[in-house]
Amino acid sequence: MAPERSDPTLDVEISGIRFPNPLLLASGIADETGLSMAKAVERGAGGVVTKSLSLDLREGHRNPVVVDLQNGMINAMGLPNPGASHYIREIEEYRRHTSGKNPIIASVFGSTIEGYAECARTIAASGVDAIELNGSCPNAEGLGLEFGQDPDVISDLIKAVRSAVSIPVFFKLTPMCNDIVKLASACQDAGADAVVAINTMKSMKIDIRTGRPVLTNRFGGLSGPAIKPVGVRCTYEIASRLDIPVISVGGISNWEDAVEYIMAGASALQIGTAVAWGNLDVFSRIRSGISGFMRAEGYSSLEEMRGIALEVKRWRS
Amino acid sequence: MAPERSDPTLDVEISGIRFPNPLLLASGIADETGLSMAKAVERGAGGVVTKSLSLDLREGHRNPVVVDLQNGMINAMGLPNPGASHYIREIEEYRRHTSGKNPIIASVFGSTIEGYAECARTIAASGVDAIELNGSCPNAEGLGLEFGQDPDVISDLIKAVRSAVSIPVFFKLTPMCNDIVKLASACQDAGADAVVAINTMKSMKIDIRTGRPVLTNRFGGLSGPAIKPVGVRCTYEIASRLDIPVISVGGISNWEDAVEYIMAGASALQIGTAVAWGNLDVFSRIRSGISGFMRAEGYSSLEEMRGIALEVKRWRS
Amino acid sequence: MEVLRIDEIRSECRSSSTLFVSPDPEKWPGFVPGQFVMVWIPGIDEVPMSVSYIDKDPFRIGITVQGIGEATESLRTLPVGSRIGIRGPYGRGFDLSGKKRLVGICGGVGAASIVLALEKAKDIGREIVVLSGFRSKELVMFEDRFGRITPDTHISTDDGSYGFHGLVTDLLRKELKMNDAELIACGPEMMMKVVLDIGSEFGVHSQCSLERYMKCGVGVCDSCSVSGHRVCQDGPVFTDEEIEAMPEFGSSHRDRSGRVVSLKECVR
Amino acid sequence: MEVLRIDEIRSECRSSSTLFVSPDPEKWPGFVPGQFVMVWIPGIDEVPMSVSYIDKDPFRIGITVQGIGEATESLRTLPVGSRIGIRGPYGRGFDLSGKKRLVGICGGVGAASIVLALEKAKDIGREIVVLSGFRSKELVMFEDRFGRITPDTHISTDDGSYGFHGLVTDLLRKELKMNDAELIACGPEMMMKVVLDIGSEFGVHSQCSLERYMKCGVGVCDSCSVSGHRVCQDGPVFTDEEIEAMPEFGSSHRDRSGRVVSLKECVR
Ligand SMILES: Cc1cc2nc3c(=O)[nH]c(=O)nc-3n(C[C@H](O)[C@H](O)[C@H](O)COP(=O)(O)OP(=O)(O)OC[C@H]3O[C@@H](n4cnc5c(N)ncnc54)[C@H](O)[C@@H]3O)c2cc1C
Ligand SMILES: Cc1cc2nc3c(=O)[nH]c(=O)nc-3n(C[C@H](O)[C@H](O)[C@H](O)COP(=O)(O)OP(=O)(O)OC[C@H]3O[C@@H](n4cnc5c(N)ncnc54)[C@H](O)[C@@H]3O)c2cc1C
Ligand SMILES: Cc1cc2nc3c(=O)[nH]c(=O)nc-3n(C[C@H](O)[C@H](O)[C@H](O)COP(=O)(O)O)c2cc1C
Ligand SMILES: Cc1cc2nc3c(=O)[nH]c(=O)nc-3n(C[C@H](O)[C@H](O)[C@H](O)COP(=O)(O)O)c2cc1C
Ligand code: FES
Ligand code: FES
Repeated sequence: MAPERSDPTLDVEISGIRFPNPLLLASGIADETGLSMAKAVERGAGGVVTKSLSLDLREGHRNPVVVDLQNGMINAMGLPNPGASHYIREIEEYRRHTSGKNPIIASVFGSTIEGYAECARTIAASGVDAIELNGSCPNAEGLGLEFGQDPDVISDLIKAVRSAVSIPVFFKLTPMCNDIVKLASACQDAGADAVVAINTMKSMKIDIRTGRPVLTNRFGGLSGPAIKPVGVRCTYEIASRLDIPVISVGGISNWEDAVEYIMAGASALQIGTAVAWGNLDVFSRIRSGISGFMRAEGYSSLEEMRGIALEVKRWRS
Repeated sequence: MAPERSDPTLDVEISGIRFPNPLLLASGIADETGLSMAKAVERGAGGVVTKSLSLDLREGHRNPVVVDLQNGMINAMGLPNPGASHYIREIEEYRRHTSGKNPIIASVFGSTIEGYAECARTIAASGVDAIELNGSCPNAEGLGLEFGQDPDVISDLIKAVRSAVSIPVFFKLTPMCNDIVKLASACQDAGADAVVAINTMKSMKIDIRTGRPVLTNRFGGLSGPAIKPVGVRCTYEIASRLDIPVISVGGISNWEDAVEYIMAGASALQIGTAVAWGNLDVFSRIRSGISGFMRAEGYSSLEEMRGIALEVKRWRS
Repeated sequence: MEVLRIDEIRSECRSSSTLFVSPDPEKWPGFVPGQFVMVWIPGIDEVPMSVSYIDKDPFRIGITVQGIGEATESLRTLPVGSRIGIRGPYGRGFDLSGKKRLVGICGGVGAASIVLALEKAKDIGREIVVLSGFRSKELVMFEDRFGRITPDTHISTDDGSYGFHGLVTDLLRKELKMNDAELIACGPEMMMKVVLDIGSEFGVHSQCSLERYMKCGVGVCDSCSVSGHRVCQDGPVFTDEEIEAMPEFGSSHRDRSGRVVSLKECVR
Repeated sequence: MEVLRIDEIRSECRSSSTLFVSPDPEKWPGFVPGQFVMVWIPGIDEVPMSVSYIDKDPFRIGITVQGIGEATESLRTLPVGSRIGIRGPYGRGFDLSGKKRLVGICGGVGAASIVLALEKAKDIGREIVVLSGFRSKELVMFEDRFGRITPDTHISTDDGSYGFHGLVTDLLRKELKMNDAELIACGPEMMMKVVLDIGSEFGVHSQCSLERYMKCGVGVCDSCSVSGHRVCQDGPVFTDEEIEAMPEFGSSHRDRSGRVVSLKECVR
């Protein structure tokens, strides 16, 4: 049996940004306001990602915007947000209500490469710690996914944003592609500091009594446990082929899921849908689950676990 | 309330092939032998698809080859098959044990376009009713998925097989692409008689105790309820944009799922993973569920339900 | 979501009707009054609605809809047999486990969740007072249900056309003595603000059911955020202590984009 | 799949050992003797194994492994504390609900599922006879467990080094009278073929546990197909009537590609 050790450290660093633990609030989840995000931190999140912001205000799609499935959720929020400049007050409020140890990453999108860059510049001015480019939302036509499926466009996008801001830039990837390694590789080559994988998968629910698509937008993005096996695979593929850090997201509901992603090579994790079922308590629950596992198995840092599934010689018995 | 009618008809025809009901056994599922497939028919299937056949024998990957999840399954069978010419005896056995009313479709694959065509020719000689080209298996490198993600290659493949055989040719699509409508459109333009959507999605499971990928092949394909929302969306997208019939597959476990796919535009359905949980009884269970629903809602044929979600004017209240 | 046919429609007052549907009881054993459902009106909208009736045997639920806009007007005027979608129950309801006299105070269609909560409170033996305010006589609802709960039922109307002439909060001030009760409230936010003020004046604890714009209903989208609390998951029922720590209460809410806008009074 | 540490290892005979693991009892309430689990030996293989022990309180299960090849040899020689993966229980076990005298007949490691089935049959009050055959004395196992079930336990060895000298099916022929028993059998297919013949000769019904190459274990891949039946889901236990309708029984099986190959005798 592995020896018991105390106090495994859970802190992680990604391109100079330190997180006290690897569990971040995913973009679009309980992050409409500064206070909401501060609350996630108070309840155990290591950091947060804002909802995706655009230059101009968007109301999003009309209700219904979510389908609540047993093993996941389909959402077609439609990227509602008050606009990046209005949202600066939320960043400020977040800062006022947190100690400064929990980074905040701003997710941005646009309808053109310049729109992305301009939006990133606007929100970077508020002092966020990094920019996450959402190039992968499957429920808002013309806003992101079209960019995020093409390695050349990804490359141009990242370069444009890189020159607009001086903070780290992450790119959020879609699993809806032939080969996610190609997309991630475009990110790495263009100088992104990390990739975030995965966003939701374009999906749909039809109500059979009325014969109608339930979502007003018809299509939405599938998240939650249903997509975890795809997310783990994407993480593993990217981590085994590239050097760029992977921030993993997709169906993490419990500490076992979190550990699985870390072993697949994730540097940090984001949690979305699980907040619906477990509330914000998921953060502390998963955090202490990871610590308990590390103690029981004799891991003293996340680094020791990270990517062990990638290398035969690190497998255990 | 809709009037009650008796005996809704469940038969369907796809490019001249008649099926007594739309529920087919999916490729790779309980179809290693002629008797197994005959049994599926005896238990209610409208027809069957053989396991994917190649010219040469393949043993498939080493165990473990499946991960049994709560909401699905990840498999990396690795396309085991005794080779098309050996398999002819199974087709013959299937014919001996069925009445001739339940079509049998041969699924084929290869490592080259010529390999596909040659294999199709070989198995067509046994008198199968149609060929399904598997261009979408995510767990056997170099065998299919690489072809099935590229519209130009799909087109060449279909044309090559079309000229090798005189029976209808279907193409099985992967959801792992930027835009499944583009792939389906290549099928339609190249003269395919139908598309089959969807195959599994490349996925992975890591055991956290040992840090190892569970599958010997590391990666496998995700099937079952987890992928249903993606399959419904793919069906809907193809059916709303193209004329080619869609045979839908992905996570169908009960009659509600089946009806949902039909309303999304499916002409026929295939059932795979649900056989693990419900055994072959899924066929009769789903079949009578569909009939009961049609009676209760006043539909007299599948045609009346097919694709109703696509057109606002056909929605009900 | 379950898509169900409306079993029965009952008119409760000039502007409000109750729709009854029969969902699968399996999701309902843990239901607590004050919880809500998301109601899909196909082709129109999906909106949050309190549960106002729970019938056992056969199991069915009622939601009482006040027509104030597109969604509620079309919902209220659907014919029996129409299909609506129901998901839930969601959120945190009223905690009825206290021992003191329970005063239920409501304004307009806020009566919907209060009446069911008080019926439950009566079942577990609590002493109850009802204070129920409406704009005018034609809008009074649930008078018979309240009357069956307690003779200590007081109705007010803003225009004096029925019962006490004045605000329901004026009734409350007359009813309370120091420390002698607990309050549960549901109604327009400005009314609840006054209820909380009176409560704290009399040293009486309150629980209020809040309203914010809801999209997901399950705690992920944050559309219903009020000072960092999600009404759909952390609420809709909050305690006085919780609400005191919400600067946005009684002052602002979020529009559909998430922008802060000052609170325009709800139309109930 | 649950990945578990081996709690204890018990040597049962020269070539077989039992490994005990403690899975979550939640998946096990419906377990029936004759059902099997898929056992993952990390880095090596995943193979089907009958359950040979069920301990309650604390709950644990045992699987008895005969080393005959790479997977079974490495499984059998793993040290205590090693991790293996277990999924299941899967398949259809023995139907023990009959009333007649129950004769359990097994060959080699086939004893594993028979001994557990007979323990269960004894619990429900059935009269039991054990006929258990081995190649030679060093391979005899479960003699004490059989003995505790019934004094009517008969061991045979092919080489005569212990017990009756001869085949266990010879014992069976001596034991049976017309119509007076039911049989449950597990062992090499050729042995079971003889059991079925003798059974039909004496008008006695049999259930046999079959073996085929298993990949998925859950009924989808058809690798374990025998004349249209999937051993993993429809079996592994089949009745005499079912087996009579299987031309492949006793004659052929499928290799890993699905090709028909004639039955080479199992090494147990
Ligand atoms: C927890 C909760 C319980 C409720 N219970 C009831 C009830 O039992 N009976 C009842 O009649 N009403 C109830 N409401 C209010 C009801 O949801 C709104 O009146 C309804 O959504 C208005 O929609 P509309 O299209 O008719 O009006 P609109 O003209 O669209 O808007 C009128 C008002 O309703 C608000 N509103 C619109 N859509 C929503 C939405 N999705 N979520 C929240 N507010 C919205 C608007 O912001 C505006 O203030 C409840 C609200 C909440 C939050
Ligand atoms: C329902 C069932 C219950 C079983 N219960 C037991 C038991 O309790 N104890 C026990 O010792 N053995 C049991 N077996 C047999 C056991 O699974 C095989 O002996 C084992 O798989 C051999 O693997 P190997 O690598 O050691 O041998 P190999 O050298 O690979 O092969 C030896 C023999 O085992 C067969 N075999 C190999 N892999 C498999 C597989 N995945 N599925 C089925 N057969 C396989 C081969 O076809 C060959 O006949 C059972 C088999 C089945 C089908
Ligand atoms: C309601 C909802 C809203 C979302 N909004 C956004 C968004 O604005 N930007 C974004 O990049 N991702 C968004 N996502 C995707 C999540 O950030 C995440 O990538 C996805 O849900 C998978 O993680 P999960 O399974 O933990 O939810 C949203 C997801 C949900 C469920
Ligand atoms: C064990 C297994 C084996 C499969 N083998 C094949 C195959 O040989 N050829 C193929 O085209 N699809 C194969 N598939 C994919 C299925 O035919 C089907 O497309 C997929 O499983 C989705 O349907 P389901 O959710 O109903 O299982 C296989 C799936 C499983 C689970
Ligand atoms: S409505 Fe989405 S969080 Fe409350
Ligand atoms: S082992 Fe796959 S069907 Fe039996």
